[in-house]
Amino acid sequence: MAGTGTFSYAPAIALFPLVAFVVALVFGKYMPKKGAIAGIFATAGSLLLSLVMFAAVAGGEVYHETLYEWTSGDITSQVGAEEIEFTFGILLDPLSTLMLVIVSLVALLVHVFSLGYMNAEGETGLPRYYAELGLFTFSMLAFVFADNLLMAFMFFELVGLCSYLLIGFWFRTRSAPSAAKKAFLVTRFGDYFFLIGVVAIAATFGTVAFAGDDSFVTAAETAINDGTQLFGFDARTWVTITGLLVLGGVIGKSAQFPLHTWLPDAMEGPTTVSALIHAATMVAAGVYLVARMFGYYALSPTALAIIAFVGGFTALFAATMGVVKDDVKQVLAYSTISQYGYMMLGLGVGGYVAGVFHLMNHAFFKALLFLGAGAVIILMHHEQDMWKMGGLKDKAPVTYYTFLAGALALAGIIPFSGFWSKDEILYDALIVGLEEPVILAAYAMGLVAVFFTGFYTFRMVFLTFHGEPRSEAAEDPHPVGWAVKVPLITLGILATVVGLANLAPIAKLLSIDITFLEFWLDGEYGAIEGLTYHEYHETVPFEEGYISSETVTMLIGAGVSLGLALAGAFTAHTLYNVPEPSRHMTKLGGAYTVLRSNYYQDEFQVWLAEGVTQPIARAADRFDRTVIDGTVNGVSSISLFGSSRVKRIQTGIVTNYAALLVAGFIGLLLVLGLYGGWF
Amino acid sequence: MTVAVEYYVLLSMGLFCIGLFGVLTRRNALMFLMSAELMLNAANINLIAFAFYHGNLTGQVFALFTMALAAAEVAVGLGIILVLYRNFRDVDVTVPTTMRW
Amino acid sequence: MMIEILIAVALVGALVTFVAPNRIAGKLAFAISLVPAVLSLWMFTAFDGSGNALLDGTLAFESQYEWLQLGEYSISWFVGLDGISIPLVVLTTILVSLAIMSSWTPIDDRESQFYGLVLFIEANLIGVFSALDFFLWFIFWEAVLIPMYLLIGIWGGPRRKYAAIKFFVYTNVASLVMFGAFIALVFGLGDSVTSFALPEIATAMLNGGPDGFLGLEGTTLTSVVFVAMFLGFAVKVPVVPFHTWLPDAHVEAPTPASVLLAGVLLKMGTYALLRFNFTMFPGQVETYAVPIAAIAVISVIYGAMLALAQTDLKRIVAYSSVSSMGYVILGLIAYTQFGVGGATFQMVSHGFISGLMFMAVGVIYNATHTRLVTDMSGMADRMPVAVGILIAGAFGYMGLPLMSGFFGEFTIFFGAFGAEQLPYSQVFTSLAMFGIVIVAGYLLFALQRTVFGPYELETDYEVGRAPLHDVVPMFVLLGIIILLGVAPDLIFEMITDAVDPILNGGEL
Amino acid sequence: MAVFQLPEWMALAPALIMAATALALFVFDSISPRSTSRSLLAGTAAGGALVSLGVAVWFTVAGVGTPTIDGGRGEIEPIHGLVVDQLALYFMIIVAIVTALIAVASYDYLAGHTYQAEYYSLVMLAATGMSMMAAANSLVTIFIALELASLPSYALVAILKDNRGSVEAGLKYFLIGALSSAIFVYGISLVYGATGHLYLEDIAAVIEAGEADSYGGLLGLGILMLIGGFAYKTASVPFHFWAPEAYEGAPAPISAFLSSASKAAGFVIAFRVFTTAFPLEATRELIGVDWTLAFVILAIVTMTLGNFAAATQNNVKRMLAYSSIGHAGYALIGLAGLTADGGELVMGAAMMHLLVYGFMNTGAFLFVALAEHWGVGRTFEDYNGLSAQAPVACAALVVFMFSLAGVPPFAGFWSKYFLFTGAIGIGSTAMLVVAGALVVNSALSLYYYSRLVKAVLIEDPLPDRGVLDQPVGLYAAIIVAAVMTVALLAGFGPIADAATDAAAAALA
Repeated sequence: MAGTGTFSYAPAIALFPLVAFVVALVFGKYMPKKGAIAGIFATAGSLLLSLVMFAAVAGGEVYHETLYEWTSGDITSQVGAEEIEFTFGILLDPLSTLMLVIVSLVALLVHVFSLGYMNAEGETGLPRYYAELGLFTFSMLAFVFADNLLMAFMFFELVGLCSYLLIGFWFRTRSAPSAAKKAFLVTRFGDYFFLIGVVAIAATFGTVAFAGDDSFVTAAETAINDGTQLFGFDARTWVTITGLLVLGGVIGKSAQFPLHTWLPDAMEGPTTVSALIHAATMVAAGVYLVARMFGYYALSPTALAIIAFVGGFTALFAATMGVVKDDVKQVLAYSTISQYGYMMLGLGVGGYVAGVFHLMNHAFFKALLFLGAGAVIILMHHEQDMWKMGGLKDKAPVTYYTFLAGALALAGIIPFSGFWSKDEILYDALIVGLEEPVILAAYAMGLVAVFFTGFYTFRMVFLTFHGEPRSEAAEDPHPVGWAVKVPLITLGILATVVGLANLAPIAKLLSIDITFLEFWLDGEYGAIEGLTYHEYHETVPFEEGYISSETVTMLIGAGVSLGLALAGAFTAHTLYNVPEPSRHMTKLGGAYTVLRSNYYQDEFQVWLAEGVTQPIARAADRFDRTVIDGTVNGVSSISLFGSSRVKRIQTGIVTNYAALLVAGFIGLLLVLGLYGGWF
Repeated sequence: MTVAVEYYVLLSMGLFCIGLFGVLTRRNALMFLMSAELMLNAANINLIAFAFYHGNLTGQVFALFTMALAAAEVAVGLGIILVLYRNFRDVDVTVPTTMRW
Repeated sequence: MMIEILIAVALVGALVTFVAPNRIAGKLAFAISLVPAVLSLWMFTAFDGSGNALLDGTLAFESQYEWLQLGEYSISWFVGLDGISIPLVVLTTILVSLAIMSSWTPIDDRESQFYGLVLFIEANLIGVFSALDFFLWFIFWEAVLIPMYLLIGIWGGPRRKYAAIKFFVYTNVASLVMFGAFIALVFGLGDSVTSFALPEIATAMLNGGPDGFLGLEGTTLTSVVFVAMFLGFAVKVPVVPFHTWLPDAHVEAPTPASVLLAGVLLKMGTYALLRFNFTMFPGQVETYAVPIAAIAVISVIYGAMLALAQTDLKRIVAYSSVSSMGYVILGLIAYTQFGVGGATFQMVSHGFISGLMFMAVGVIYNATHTRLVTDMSGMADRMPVAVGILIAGAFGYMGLPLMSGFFGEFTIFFGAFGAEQLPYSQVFTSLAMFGIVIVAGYLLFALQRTVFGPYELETDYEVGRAPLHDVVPMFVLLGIIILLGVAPDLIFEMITDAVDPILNGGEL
Repeated sequence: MAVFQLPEWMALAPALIMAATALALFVFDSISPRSTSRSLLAGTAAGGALVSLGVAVWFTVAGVGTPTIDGGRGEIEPIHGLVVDQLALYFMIIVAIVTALIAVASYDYLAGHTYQAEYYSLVMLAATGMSMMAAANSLVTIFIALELASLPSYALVAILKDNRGSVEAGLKYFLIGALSSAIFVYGISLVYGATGHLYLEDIAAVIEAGEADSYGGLLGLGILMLIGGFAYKTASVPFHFWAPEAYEGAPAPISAFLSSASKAAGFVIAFRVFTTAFPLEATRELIGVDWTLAFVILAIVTMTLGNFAAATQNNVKRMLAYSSIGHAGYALIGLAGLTADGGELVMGAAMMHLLVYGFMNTGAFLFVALAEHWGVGRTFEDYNGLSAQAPVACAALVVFMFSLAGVPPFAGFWSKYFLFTGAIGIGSTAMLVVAGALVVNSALSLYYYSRLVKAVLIEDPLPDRGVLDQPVGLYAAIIVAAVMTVALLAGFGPIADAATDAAAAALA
């Protein structure tokens, strides 16, 4: 492949943060800013290199190189491969380079923001914080440019570890460690299926490579075409099964229903962490993985439909819960879940571009919103309850306007970035849905969610920034420094304009080629064989239907979603954009409690853990101590009892001995006599 | 006229059983010892009878040895019974039961 | 000759340490134990063997001398290493050195005897992994028990006497059963073997096996022997339901003893299974695949569930060892290169990781004098470094990628999933894999309760940081674990090289 | 070799030397009855025993008894009824070893004791008797030798005239002895009646010639009564009843002497008689049943009863007594396992066991002697924590205990496992049952042997215990025994060869 010259620096993208991790861990204590500097330089370096790679890909080059063989060995795979290699390699194609840029950019901004958020607040344990941030960035970047499923899984797990550590950063509290544990366990549950998927795919196709002729995608395609039997299933079914198994990991990491419960709790971590990990990047890992191996899912309509439906449902489900939260971060958390639902929906209906597009946009505006929330929290002296805020608009204009930009993007108000991507997703869902009822249902849910999104977003904005201050903290907010503002502004601009990357509706209306992202992902500039949008699109087995014409359909879709978003925003305005907003909980009636308690999802999972698993474990323990160990001890006590009896024949009276002796002798005589037939 | 060897065997067996009976029932150490001697002599009868029957003298010679050894045994036995009496003030074999089980 | 030197150094060292004054015993023993450690590392680098020791592979550091004659069978001093045994030898020597260092703090009574016994164990462990004559192997195998019995019994916790005798008798009975079965097998092989050299017996087994004995058909005898030996080793491994001696022994044993017990002694069982059952009885392995796989899965899940119910840190780790050993059995029964190779790798890996875990728990115990999860909280506040390592070890235990545990488990799962001669292998594998969730469950619960949260501990003294010589061994172990996780082929290649002949029924 | 020049009667030198020593001591005693120059007396006795040992070893090495075809001197029969062959020499060696050990040990044990010369001369007389038993090959000489061994033993057991225990022990020993020897003699008379001969080989000849066909029942009963006699001497069920009391009550060195040497002597005559006089098949045709069956039953019952009764003893000496019964059961396997075509493996194993037993069991009893010398008491509790005050002796005790339990790395392992191997090797169902019993009993014995180890090593020392001196003689004997017990593990080859050769020669 060409361009290895530039690309040979690719590993450094991930290695810089790794170095930062080591440095911060070992020397952080003695460094100015406790290791932040190292992190900032490292992420800056990564960003720089990522941009270089991006440019290189834009220049029509791609990079797919195996760097290091982990291990290899003989197998007898279902498709007849005799040998398998597990390697670490780099795959730089449009998708991964785009993601690299996003991740390293957000990471850099978060590092900078941390200066204002953590250092300024005089936290302890900063070296640990920056080290873990570095480790996370390393793992995330490595995950992004992984060229095979196993490597992806490994770094997938590592980001999980970092998430655990960072959520539990304030380990001296009771809640943070618990939230961290929950986050890891729930995602681990998903990863269990993911790992089965990896193992299954490897055992089936004898390869775990994403791209190239020896990728498992290609192998699966050939298997399906040849009608091979895989582990007793016909190929397509098996692909569906394995695909869904991998999807388990995705659902866990991207906090999709029913494994979404960890994300709101994860807000126990520092807000910067929430911004980086639980909004922009790690949570995106799941969706990114689907996009990464989209070719595989494209082979299985069932899997796609399930993805779409789960996505649509989660989008609505989470949005409804976001409506009633008081904690600003909680609202953002549920909106994150909801937004990833959209991405899943997009990918599920084959809207590869739409999904990735929304992934990108969301990364920016959600990072923005979280950092904004972080700024608000600084302003509010670490108060997160929106009901204690209010009126911050004038006191912190920068925060307000950037936050607003993010909110508009999130709500999907034209022309902010969120609108374009969300609209595209819904459009793709609609056209497929017209043929596929399941998808239509998913679309419907996504559509309804738009309303809620608009509502809770602006409820948040109004409660936080508008009206009268509702606490003395809100009266005189704590000022924020440049380290806070710079990232906000940067992201604010991005959130506003990044939508330009793919103005599909405009392009269709005016029929001009401005859908850059689509071209990008379609490999107009350069891509790896098989990993391009149109190839996916050909594989995706869905029919597409239109209401009268394509344009009309698009306009209807766009109009409806925009209308709903505005409606939501307006409702919020009427309810909350008043000097003294009230909770309006009665309006929802019984539903309110249900929503407040998140549909009792947590209760359910806690019950699973404590109501089911624990008793079983205790029962097993009791069984073990009584029955199994009892048997062991029983044997010994029985023999000892026997011993205490046996020795009683030694009565101490010599006459008895003589008698017993004679008796024994006669007994022996009898036995032998009977055998020998003496009498 | 000669008596068939079987009768000697029967005689010796009877003697043996008498001795055994004594061993099992007598509590006096000396009686116990005597009974044991009876059993030995039962063996002697056998030996001599069989020696006569087989027509070789091995048995008779052995019988002599047996008697000699029986005498030695008695000697040792009496010594032990003596110290027994000294320690337990009794020659009842069922008395010393300090060690059991 | 090298192996003899290793053993000799350990034995002589043991004697020297016995007579050394308590004051210096610890340091002395550590210094001595460095010799085998360094030597074995050199042997590891200089390893030139290939193939399987029992299936006419070329042995490294081989040496054989006739010892004595038993009827028409000759018993000889016959040692040598192949790709399976050398990693285990290195594991032993390294772990012993570190265990010795880690016991400087907790062991404050009759030191010279303690360290002497540890070195004595080392000698025998090296012997177990290198002996290739059945009787010789069995001597080492049994001789490990006495010092461990004393280590638990003398320096153990409150119920040490019960635990020690239970461990001693239970494992000994198991050995007797196994011994009897194997002897019967050898006699059954008749004239085809003239010695107790394992390679010879293995060859005879693969060329037809026994022609009947004790009134049993050849095949029946083979099956009976296979089952008997499996049970014999199952106690040592241990697999459910023969595991109950393990938690008692672990809980009562002093930290270094636990380290060796979990780190190496358990591996003796799986190593023996691999050497005997899975090398000499390919036919039976196939016949009994399903039940054995079932046992493996049960061990994994049941062991993990038990761990979930414990509140004593050591008990948790002990039960989790049962669980991990279940993985090893699964890998073995998979009977594929990745399965058996992964199982062997997992032996080494789990040796290091469980050693690390027990050390970390021990360090915390030294400071807190309690191991009950319910008694402490927020230890991270007082001993950050030790706790950091404990967390790292815990994640290693959970199979975190780039640590050796993950490679072991992944290769086992991968090897087992596609296993051809194991029916329902996918089901078994998927079930067993659920262990990775439960293990995360109980370890994270334990961490959350003990090391996180506000600092709480009932002590009348100030809990401070752990001394350096407690932390260094753990760092070393952590380094090894990560090294093996990143570059598993350091040992995996030689392992698979030694495993292949087994799977190919003797041919290379 | 020098042996050639020696007159034939010199072949009996080992026994004669014992006799001479005994007489010398008698003379000394009659000259100065009150003499208490312990060193002289003990020295003489030990010296005599050692010389006898040396000569016996020398003869063995010189090839006395080795069949001439193997370049040996062939067996020598100086007197009709006394033969010197490998078997004889082998057991003479055992007797001499034990005698030497206990002679040395008695040096301290008898301190402050009257009539010492008497004691030593009695010991030497008994030893003479035992050596004679080893050589006797006619029922006459056997009976005489047996009595020669027994009568002094009675006296020795009861030699502590003012100690009720000792006297009671002597009484019981004597009474049961009288009864048993009566039965034994009666058995001899019956055998004589059936065959008309007392010389073993003639008996065999008659039986094989089938001339005794009409006396099957007579012969059977006779054989059974002979077995009774041996069972008494070897303390086997049901003639074992004297043993627990005798061993417990007697002075510990005498217990050691009886339980090791006397037992061995009992076995040698059993081996001799049954291998020479009663060829299996011919006898079976005559009496309709294999006499091995009797030994199978005796072996199982004896080992089981011995071990089970030992398991819950509180008195250490009594525990050892019962364990010695158990070991008689193990050794009986040597007879139970005899088959028409060989069985020298198992018989040889039994002989090895008796030799090793001569060291480990003597050592164990001598430790008890040491404890009695210290006056620390007799129960397990009294032994608690002795290792703190007497580490060396306790280390030796540990060696003895684990060797008795048959755990490596001690010589007891070899003999016991060879017995096990041999038993299985016979391949008959009966022997399989025996092997099973052996396993069960070993497990149980592990428990109570390790119990004693636990007492001295693990339990905390008793508070009110005075300082313990280190008597030279006892320590010397114990340490020698311990060292030998360990050393024999490595140097077992010659013994195994000697034993199996002797067994083979005897069976030939």
